[in-house]
Formats: sequence, C-alpha cells, structure tokens
Amino acid sequence: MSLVHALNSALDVMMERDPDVLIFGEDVGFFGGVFRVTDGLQEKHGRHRCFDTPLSEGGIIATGIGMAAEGLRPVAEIQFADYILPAYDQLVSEAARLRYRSNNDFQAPITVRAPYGGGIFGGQTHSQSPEAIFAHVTGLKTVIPSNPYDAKGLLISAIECDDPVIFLEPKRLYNGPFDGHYDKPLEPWSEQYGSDVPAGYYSVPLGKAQIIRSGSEATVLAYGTMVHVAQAGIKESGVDAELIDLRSIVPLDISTVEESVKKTGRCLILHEASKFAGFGAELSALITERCFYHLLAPTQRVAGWDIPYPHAFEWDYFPSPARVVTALQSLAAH
Amino acid sequence: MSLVHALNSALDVMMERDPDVLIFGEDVGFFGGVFRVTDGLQEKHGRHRCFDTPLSEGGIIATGIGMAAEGLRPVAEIQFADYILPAYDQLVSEAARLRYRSNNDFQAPITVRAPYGGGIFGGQTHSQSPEAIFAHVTGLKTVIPSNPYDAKGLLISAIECDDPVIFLEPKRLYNGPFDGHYDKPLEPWSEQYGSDVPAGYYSVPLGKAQIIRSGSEATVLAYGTMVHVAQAGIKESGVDAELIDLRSIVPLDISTVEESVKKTGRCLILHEASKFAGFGAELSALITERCFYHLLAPTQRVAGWDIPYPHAFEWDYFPSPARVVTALQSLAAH
Amino acid sequence: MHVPEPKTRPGDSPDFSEIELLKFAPVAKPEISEPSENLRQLPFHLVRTLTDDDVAEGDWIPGLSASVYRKALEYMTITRVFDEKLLRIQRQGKTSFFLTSRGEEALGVVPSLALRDGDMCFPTYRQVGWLIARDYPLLKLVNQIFNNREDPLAGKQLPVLYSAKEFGFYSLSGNVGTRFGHSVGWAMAKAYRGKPDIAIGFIGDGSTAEGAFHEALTFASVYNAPVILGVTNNQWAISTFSGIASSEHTTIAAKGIAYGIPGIRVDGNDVLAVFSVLDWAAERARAGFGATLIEFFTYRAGAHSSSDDPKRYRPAEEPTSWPLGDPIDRLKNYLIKAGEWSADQHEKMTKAIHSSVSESIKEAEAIGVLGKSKPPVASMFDGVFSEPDWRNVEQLKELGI
Amino acid sequence: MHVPEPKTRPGDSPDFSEIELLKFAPVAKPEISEPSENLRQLPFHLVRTLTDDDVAEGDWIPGLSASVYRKALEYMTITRVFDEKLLRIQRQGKTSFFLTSRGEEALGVVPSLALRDGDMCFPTYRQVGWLIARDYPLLKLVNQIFNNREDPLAGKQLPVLYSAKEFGFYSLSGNVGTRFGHSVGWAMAKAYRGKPDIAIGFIGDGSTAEGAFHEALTFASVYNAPVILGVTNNQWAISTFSGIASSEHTTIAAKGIAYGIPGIRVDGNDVLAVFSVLDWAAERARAGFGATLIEFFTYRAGAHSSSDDPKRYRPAEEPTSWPLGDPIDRLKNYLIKAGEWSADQHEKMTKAIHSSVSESIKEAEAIGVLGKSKPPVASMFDGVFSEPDWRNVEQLKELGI
Ligand SMILES: Cc1ncc(C[n+]2csc(CCOP(=O)(O)OP(=O)(O)O)c2C)c(N)n1
Ligand SMILES: Cc1ncc(C[n+]2csc(CCOP(=O)(O)OP(=O)(O)O)c2C)c(N)n1
Ligand SMILES: [Mg+2]
Ligand SMILES: [Mg+2]
Repeated sequence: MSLVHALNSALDVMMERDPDVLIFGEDVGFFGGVFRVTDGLQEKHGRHRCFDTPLSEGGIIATGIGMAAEGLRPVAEIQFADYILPAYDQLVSEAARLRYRSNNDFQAPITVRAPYGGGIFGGQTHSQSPEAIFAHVTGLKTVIPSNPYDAKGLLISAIECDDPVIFLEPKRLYNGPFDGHYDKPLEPWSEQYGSDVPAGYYSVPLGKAQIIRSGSEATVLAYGTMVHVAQAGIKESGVDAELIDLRSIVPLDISTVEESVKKTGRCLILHEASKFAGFGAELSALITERCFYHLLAPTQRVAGWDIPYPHAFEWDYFPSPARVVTALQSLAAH
Repeated sequence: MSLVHALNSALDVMMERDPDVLIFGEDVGFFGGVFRVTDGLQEKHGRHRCFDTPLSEGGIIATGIGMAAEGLRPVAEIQFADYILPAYDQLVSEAARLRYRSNNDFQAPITVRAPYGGGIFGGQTHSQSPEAIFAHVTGLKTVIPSNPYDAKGLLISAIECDDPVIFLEPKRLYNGPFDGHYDKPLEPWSEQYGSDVPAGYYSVPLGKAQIIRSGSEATVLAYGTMVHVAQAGIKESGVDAELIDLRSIVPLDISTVEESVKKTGRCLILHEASKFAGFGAELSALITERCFYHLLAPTQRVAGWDIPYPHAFEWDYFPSPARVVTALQSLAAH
Repeated sequence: MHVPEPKTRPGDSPDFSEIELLKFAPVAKPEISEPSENLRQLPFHLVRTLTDDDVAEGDWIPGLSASVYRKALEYMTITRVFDEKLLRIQRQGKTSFFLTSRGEEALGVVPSLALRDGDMCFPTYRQVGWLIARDYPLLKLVNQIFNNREDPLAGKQLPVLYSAKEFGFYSLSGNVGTRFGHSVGWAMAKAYRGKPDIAIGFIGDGSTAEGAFHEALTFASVYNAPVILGVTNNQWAISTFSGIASSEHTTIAAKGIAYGIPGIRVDGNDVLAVFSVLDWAAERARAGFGATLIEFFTYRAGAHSSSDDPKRYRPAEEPTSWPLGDPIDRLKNYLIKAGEWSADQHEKMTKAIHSSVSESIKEAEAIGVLGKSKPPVASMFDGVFSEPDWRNVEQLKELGI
Repeated sequence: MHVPEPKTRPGDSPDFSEIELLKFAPVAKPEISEPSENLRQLPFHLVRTLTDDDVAEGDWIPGLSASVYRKALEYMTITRVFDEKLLRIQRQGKTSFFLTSRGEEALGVVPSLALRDGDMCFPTYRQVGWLIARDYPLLKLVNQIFNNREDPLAGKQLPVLYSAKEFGFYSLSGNVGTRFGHSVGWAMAKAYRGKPDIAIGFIGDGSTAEGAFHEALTFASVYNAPVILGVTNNQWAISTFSGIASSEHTTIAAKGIAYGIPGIRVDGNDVLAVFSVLDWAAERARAGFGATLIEFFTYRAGAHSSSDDPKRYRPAEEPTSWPLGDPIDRLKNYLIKAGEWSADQHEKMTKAIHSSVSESIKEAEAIGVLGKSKPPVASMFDGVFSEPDWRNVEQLKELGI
C-alpha cells in the first residue's frame, strides 16, 4: 500500500469507528484532496463528515478547535505545510494552550495534517519543512512518518490523542520511497519496508522511535524522507551506523536516542529544513547534555541550507546521500 | 536614560533625519504606546508620521511591507510579542522572502518592534519570548538589546538596515535593570551600565556581540534581560565566567562566541523562552560543531521550562540567578 | 492619506451629537425566517425599546416577565459591585491585574439569561456577568483573581481570564479575537449532532479588525452555523477610538451584509432590547436559519484595565455623557416606572450585594491574595499535555521540589 | 449543518440559469464623488456594456478610441497563445509547472492598459496579461518559466511567479492572499508622499476567505488609501466552487459595504465594462476618494494549473457554457460589428502572434529548458539578505563549488 493509501485507510477506519471524526480542508471533499489522501471519503461517509472549506487556514483551524472543544475529533488538512502559517496563531495561542490555561476544563484534540518537504520541484512555497516552529511550542505534538505502515498507525494514534497533533506528511514519499537519488527511476511502495499495511485498525504509539538499522560506529537521527536518504547514505558510506527514525519529534523518544548515542559515540542528525535553529539543533543540544562523555566526535548536522527553497536548485538544496556519506565518514574518522 | 527613553530617542532621531520613517501600531499615536515608547512622537512629527492602527497585527505588517516595498522605512509596533503571531505568515512568507524570491527586485526594510519576555506578572500572553521562531526563518534579522545605549544604537541600525528586522524589547528592562532578584527594590537605569545615551544619532552594528565581562573558566551566552541575570549569577557563583551579550541572534556573531568558548572550554546558554527547540539549542549545536575539541564539559542551557508562562508561578518559571549559579558551578567542576 | 481622529480629546467637551440622532428611529422587527437579502437596511438602524422617559416602546419589546428583568438588574448590580471592589483590591496590590465591565454589564448578564443551559458562550474578558448571572460562586472568581491555592485554574492564568465549561463559559485568553471562530466550530459540532444547542461568540469592536473575525463570519455563513456572533462595540480599544477599527462610513452590524448574514445594531445599554435581539437571533439559530451578527452598541465607562488611564486620551466627562445612559440605571428606572420595583428595594438589594461581595472577597483573602497562597509549584507542570512528558518530569526534578 | 454544493458535477449538464439573469439589468454610473453610503445597491448588480448582439450599451461605455480596444484584443490574444503554447511545453516536461489565465485574459491586460506608469499592480498568478500588455519581453517570461541561466529571477522561483518592478508588477508568491494588503501599504506610501500614483491589488474569489483580505480592506478604508482592490471571481478555487468561499446569499462586491467602500461587480469578460469600471475607480483613488472594491465576474476556462484536471469535479462542458462568453471573442465581435476590425485582420494578427510567441519559446529553449541550463549554483546563496551572512558563505564552501 502506498503512503497515500495508508493515510486514506487510517481516515476511513477512524471514520467508521467513531462518528465524532470529521474531515475537512481545502479541496478534500468531492475532489478528495490535491494529493488524493481523502479520496472517496465524502462519497462513502457523506457530505457532513468530509467536506471542503473556504480557503482560509486560520478559519479551518479555528473551526476545528471549536469542534474539538465540543467533543468532536476533527482532522483538518492544510493543503501544503507552507500554508499553515496563517493558522499559526490558532495553533500556538489556542490549540496548544487551551488545556493548560483552562486547567483541563477544555481540550483541543485536533489533528492537523499537512504535506511537507521537498523533492517534487515545488519551489519555495510547496517544499518547506516547518517542524521546528511547532516543536518549540509547548502543548503541541508533532508527528512525521516515513513509511506507509507507520503513517497509518501514527495517524490513528494522532486522531485518538487528546492533544492537538501536527501531522506532517512527507509528500515526496506519498507514492513511493525516495532516497535522494533523483536520477533513479521512481519505485512504487510495494515490496518496500513498511508497505505491508493491514486493512483494519491498528496504531503506532506517538513518542516511540524506531531503530531501522542497528550499527556500532555512529547514530543517525532522521525522520520523514530523510530516513530513506539516511539509509542510502549509510550504505554508500561503508560506516556501520545505527539509523533511528524518530517518527514523532514531540513527544521525543529521548531514551532510544540516548542509548544509541552512548553506544556508538557519534551522532549525525538529518533534516530537510534549513539548518539554523532547526530541530536538529535541539537534538544536538540534547546529545551534548546527555551523552557528552560518550562522544568520540562532534555531533554533526546535515540539513537544508539557510536559504529559501530555490526552484532551479532543488537537488543542490535537498540534503543528498552524498552529503550523508561525507558527514558519516568524517564522523567515523574520529 | 531609561531603555524606554532610549528607544523613543532612536525613533525621534530617525524621524528627524529621514522623512521616509513612519511609525504605527496599536495605540502608538496620540497615546504614545502602552509602554510609552512612542510618547510625544505624534505631537512632534505629525499625525501622518506616527499613528494608530486597527487592532490587526497581520494588517499592520502587510501594510508595512507594502510601504517598505515602495521605499518607506516603516517601524511597526506590535503591542506584545505574544501578539505577533497573527502576523507570522506576513513576516515569514512575505517580509523574509520578498528580496530572495524577486531576486532583489523588491525589498522589505521594515522594522518590527515588540516588547517581549517576562518578569512583570503578565501571565501566559504578555510574557513570551518568541525569538526562536524568527531565528529559524531565512531572511529575517532578530535583534534583542539589553541596555539603553545598545537599544538606541541597535534600533537605529535596524531602521537603516535594508532587511526586515524583528526588534524584541525586554519589557522588564524598560524602566530599570533587572537581575532576577525580584525581591530587591527596583533600581532606575541612571548610573547603570549602558544608561549613558547620547542625545543625537549613533548606531550599534547588527551582528556584533559584546563581551560584558571577560573571564577564563566558562563562557555565558545571553541576550535581553538574561544578560543581567547572568551578571548576578556569575557574581554569586564565584566562577570566573566570560559573559557575552549577543545583542542580535540573526546575524549571529559566531566568531566572538567561538573564540570565547575555545578559550574557556565551557559554555552556559541562557534564555527566558522555554528550552525545547529554543534558540539555545542552536547555540549549543554550533558550539559542539565548532569547539568540540576545546570543551571541558557539556554545554548547558538554563531556560524557561517547557510549559506556558504560568501567572502565579512567575518566579518559579523565570530562570533565576540561583539556577545560573548551580549551572556554572557544575560546569566549572568539570 | 487620511488618519482618523476622534472628535474630542482630553480638555475638550464630549461631542456625541451623532449618537443622539440614533435614538429616535423605530425599527421594525422582521420574522426570523426573513432571508438576509431583505434585511440589508437593518444594520444601519439602532434597535431600542427603552425611551428617555423610561417606558418601553416599539416592535422589539421582548415581553418577558418583570421577574426576569429584576434578575437582570440584580446580576448587573452584582457585576458592577464586584468590579468596583476588585479594582480597589487590585489597587491595593493584592493582585497583578484587573479589568471591569463598567457600563457594559448588560452584555454579560443578559446573554446568560437569554440563552439556555447547553448553549456555550465564547466571551470577551468583559463578560464576567455571564458567570454571575448563572450563579457561579463569587468566591471562585476571587480565588482565580488571587491565584490562590483554591484557584480553579490553579494559578495558570492571569486574573479575570476565567474558564467554566459547566457554566457554558469558554476559556478566556489574553489574545483578542482568537476564540470568535471557535464559537462557529462549536456550533457546527452541535448542528452536526442534531442538537438544539447554540453558541454565542463575542469580540470587541477593536478586535473586529483581526483576520479571525472575517474567518469566523465566513465559516458561519458558509455552513449556516447555529451561532450568534456578537460585537461589543464600546467605542474604544484601549486608547484607540472605534473609527480606527471599522470605517467611519459604515456600521459594524453592516459587516453581516458581506457574508449574507443578518446584521443588527442594538442599544447595548437597553436591557429589554438586548433580550429581544438575542431571542430573535437564538430562535433563528435554533430554527436552522443560521448565524446572526449583533453589534451591541455601548460605551466603555471605565478604564481599559487596571494598567490604563483613559484621561490621557479622552475627555474625562465622556463616560458620564454617553447619550444612551447606563444599563443599570435605565432598567431600574423602567421597572420603577412600571411599578415593578422601588428605590427602596433597590437600595436594599444593593446593600445586600455589597455585603455578599465583600464576604466573598474576605473569604478569598483568608485563603490568600496573589503571592500569599498558591497552588503547589509542582502543579505548574500539569496539563501541558493530557499525559506528562519526560521533559516536564525532569524539569520538576531540576527545580528540586 | 449545511455544506454547500455546486448545482452540477461531472456527468451533469452545466446549469448557469442564475447567471443568465444577471445579464439584463442596466446599472447607472455614479459620480466618483458619490459617498459610499449611497452606493449600497451597486454591488448586487452586474456592470456590463457589451450585449449579446455585440454592441455597447448603457452608462458604462468607456468612450475610448477603437485603437485602445484593438491593443487590448492583441494583448489578450498574445496572452492566450502564450498560455496555450507554454502549457504544451510543460506537458513535454520542459518545465515543472504552469498555469494559464484562459478566459480571464481581460483581467491582466485591461488593468495594465487602464492604469498608468508609476502605478503598481499586485497581481495574482493569473495576470501575466499585465506584463504582456506593457510589452515585457516574452523571452524573459519563458526564461523564468525554464529557470535557465537568463531567468530574471535567477532560478529562485517557481514558473509564472514573476516579479517586474520596472513594469509595475509586484513580486508573486505561491501563497494566496498575502500581497493584497501590500497594495494598500504601497498606496498609503504614495498618498503620504503626495504622489498621484495608485495601486491595484488582486485576489482570487477563493482567497477572499483569508483573513488577509479583511485586513487589507480594513486598512484601505480607515486610511482612505488610493487603491483599487480587485477580486478575480472565476467561480472556482481549484476544485472548490465559489459558494464555499463566500456566501450563497450575497456577492463578493457587497463585501465593500462592510468597510464603507464602494463595491462594484463587473462582467470581467466584457473588456469595455472592465475599462470603464477601472477608470472610475482609478479616478476616485487619484481624486482622494479612496479605495474601491471591484469584483471581476469571470470564469476559469482552463484547469487550475498543470497539476489539475477539472473534469474530475465539474462538467466538461462548463467552460464552453459560460453565459458571459469569452472576452476575446466578445471584443473581437464588437470591433468587427463596429467596423473597426475584420475577421481577416484577426486571422493575420493571430498568425503573427503565434509565430512571435513560438520564436520567443525557441529562443528560450536554445538557452535551455528547466534542468538543462540554470544560473550558477552559487547564486542560490545570494539575496537572502542585503549582504551575505557567514552561514551562507560557509555553506557555499561546504557545497564545494
Ligand atoms: C491579538 C492581540 N493583539 C493585541 C492585544 C492587546 N490588547 C488587549 S485589549 C486591546 C483592545 C481591545 O479592544 P476591543 O476589541 O474594542 O475590546 P474592549 O477592550 O474595548 O472590550 C488590545 C489592543 C491583544 N490582547 N491581543
Ligand atoms: C495560503 C494558501 N493556501 C492554499 C494554497 C493552495 N492553493 C493554491 S491556488 C488555490 C485556489 C485559489 O483560488 P482563487 O483564490 O479563487 O484563485 P484562482 O486560482 O481561481 O485564480 C489554493 C487553495 C495557497 N497557494 N496559499
Ligand atoms: Mg472596544
Ligand atoms: Mg477562483
């Protein structure tokens, strides 16, 4: 099953199980979403459970929070993560804070899905990775799957979670894995790790990382598309690295990370977002604070450059397996 | 001169020198701003140069960007940094990106002033420190002064800068320094370091940190109110620490930081914002990357807890000199 | 470039001549089923019932029994007394911040009485009257204001930013405008479930300039949400007069036309008119005709908050010159004229209120004012998420308590 | 809860009966000095001049010379041919993305001709006609679309997100709605300087739901900004019909009433009417009467973009059934009937356009299509700030070029 289908299945399963689950966003109703994630849901579950909204991200999230406060389980789609910013105030000042400020009187269990990341020649405003601006916000959970199985299980957990969850979908992985070798032919998900997706209900817990590959010489931390790039990079580097797919950055599975870095003594952090003050900085800081005396080399980051995402330079910007190789080899040399 | 007066003087000086400088925001006109930073400017320079706006942060910044694109030098006040979020999309998607995406065809030299930080019993929505969500954005500069002299000189540089600048004013320092000892009587600015402010034009460059105190055992990185807390903490700790006031976090004066940490071998980072994925993480990561082999101890962060700013617990939340002492002593012990 | 400026500033005499004119045009009351297309003149009038002679006139007399009005009178008086006393308490340094609804008491109290259990109010910070009119314990209000160990919000919120779900009162926040759209989502949820409950959202006149206002009205209109969208137009947004938020050439109620939603402007200091307009809008919502935009035309008779001094930006006599009077006085005079109330009763009631409010304050003071009593420090780490996060667990340890 | 749904979907026959009705009511043209209070009926009509018989009628005939209309005809035709050819080029994989203004060519071309040098357009992505009508070199457009080494935006932007300050064309971005308010600020700046220049901002019908729309109108109204605020209502926002963005019970033009700004709805496929309404609004702005909201009523005859297939959500015959016709055909027929143009001339012109557009494309292809030629990679680090930052300097080194 492709990642798109896995997400679609998660929504379908939850709509069947729970009449409180409503789905809405721009073009998600009759059309089924510009990436087809909500395909068929309106037809199957009716116009009142899966519907189009006005083109207003702030309005979508405000409406969703009101529904959630009433007791529904809204799942809102933001068409591209780049366009979540008009709703940033609602997410930070309201969704994230409602429980705390009301001392548990109200809660806002909304799930906000958005395709994120590059690799599809989307240019500056269809390629960004905004996870850091959510990770810093107390009260928001941020989840990023890297394969169909996790995508479905994590989305189900997100919808069931009593807290607001930002659910970032690596759009480059929707219809097939992608390891950064953009000149290779596209592969479909079938046969790939994580593409075996049960039809019914199951969940993958939020806050549990997954060790994709164990290794002894270095730890690589990644999420989303970069998990695949990491795999390619590790293979090509010849370094025996342990690869951890964080799966959710808040809550962060710190014990898995800590254990691994203490074992390997070296850490490489990957993300597509630009580097400066990105989420990789937090990971690096945590490793310093918790694993300093085990470190054999300085923790490194391979990330997007500190520039907007430039259309013509997609592959000069996107963190490549080659950069992973260089970083891993320089790490291992220490 | 107090920090409020220094800012007022910067605005006044720039309005006199440059008819393109316009000032606007909620309550900044006749009333002179809720913190009195624009006091008297409307009366002196006229209603068309300093005026009230509708209560709409998004509208304020959008209007300001349009003015800036035309060639004016708008200085917008956001009443509290907490309320900058409705304008976040304008700042990130427009102000920060206009130059790059238009390949220098247009630019957006807007200065956005906002009081930030805690220490005044403002509760959750009058106390936040949002610098990290700006630092991550390519194309935005973020400046935070810690004393009246710098405040005036930096604000003048911000207005003269051809890039959009977020200018965060530590509101707890407006009318006197504050070192975290909240039970001590308030002191005025007069006689304090940095309170000797020339009446006329001068500037302090963006991107140059200042060494407030040199020392050999550890480096302390701080900005805004925390510079004063750091001073108190260093004094009480007995550790011979070097204190660096970053003054602007983008651009960051990396060479001053690097040089100091290489010298001292230890680093403590302070900020009021909650810790997780805060700006301190970036500083910590940079230090690991650039000074690893000089480090004698793991870089530490003393920051706000990862909770919203809780009104009754102001002093349990606000990073105290005592926490600085503990951190410094533990650092120095290694 | 035009920069609007109020007609008068400190030192001038107040000039309310234009508002005087609004007083005298009777407004016909439409059927609730009337399509919004036929109601496009409505927002340019002012719905009133109580005349300057303290009698009720016109189409909009709500026809409720006098006992309801007496209740409103009592709750409004409690609200005012509460505000006065707590403002004094704040001045004494017993808490950090306070804010009153002086002059606008009807806008908290009347909706509370006009709407039902099961309905939900998404208030502004100037509507404690809603809670008071539902007999929310004053003691709990003061405990919240003091952030003491009995504070229902456990010290987490600034004074007056209450939350009381059981009383149909949504969680307040310092950010203005951000909850207006929640009322629409909440109402849509009720409609989705087929429940008869409705929502009422409020926003200040100044705050209508936020994009969130437009978004709420757009969604309310598109999905025909059973919601009343109220604007408390008290003429000021801190020091900024209402000409800066809206236009000098239209009314706030007229903004309904932009969304195909009926817009009504009502004299917010006329309790009968406020009841009547709310009933009309609530009935419309419950009958499936969708949202109504109501502009409650009133005047902020006090300072913006305890941090503000309005004498710096408006004539000191403005509050006492408001042509539409004071909501408590007008209702009292109406009831007295109608033989349903007396000066003597009023005095007695007021006295009783004074002592019961004082009582609550004393009780709360005994528990502790701000800084003298507070919930356990460890509790500040609770409620960030539904379940605690390792970061908070470690930070609690680091704090060493 | 009501979820609006278009009357027809794929498989149905298009139903435009309501729009048919709009065609036949003459609309009086007010003085530019007429206060907005007196113009509250205007937004519920549709301003037209060209009848179904291809003659011009009514108050709004702009009275420009035929040579102006011939120019408009030519530029609209260039726009259409350019769009058609480049869409094909995109389908051939020579660039990543494309988007046309098919059916809406008047809304780029006519404003460009109606406004002056010194004025500034804040366009949507469907208004390349503005640039074409100002003789911006087609070659540069194609170079941008190919992101080749001659791309004026140096490879930084998605195809069609042009910027051309010298041509009065503000920088585009993928985000919808965010520049609408910039037009207001820009206009305020001109007013502040006492210059006669005005701004024209555009936004799509779907995008009017963004808070940014409301904020722009609020600021334009309050400061009386010399700006024309245009909504290109092409009935669709990707797959979402216009009933979802605005209300089913009002018009977009009527949103002006909310701000005390005149709102006009004009047939956007009627070039004469578009000229006329723009002239009226521009004159108002220059004369100090402030902003005008114009709803350009049109139809998106093509797909949303190269990533879209409209047959999935609307009847395949909708585009050819639009009751208000095609802007190019209607203008052509009007000019022919008026004796100012001929079928023969038209054919010749079209042919010439085809070859000149093909020429430009070929020239650009010779420089290189997407991925075959690009600006130096190092240049991607330029222009983040006015001066380079050490991070970018180091990253350029890390990239090893
Ligand atoms: C988003 C946001 N911006 C600014 C403020 C600061 N502020 C608090 S109240 C206020 C004025 C509100 O005026 P209005 O909406 O008319 O309500 P009123 O106080 O008159 O009841 C302002 C600017 C805020 N609380 N939230
Ligand atoms: C802020 C934002 N949200 C969502 C999108 C995705 N998107 C691109 S175009 C579009 C529809 C726009 O419709 P409309 O405003 O009617 O303009 P049209 O395409 O019809 O000209 C959407 C939803 C976007 N570009 N920006
Ligand atoms: Mg107000
Ligand atoms: Mg459209």
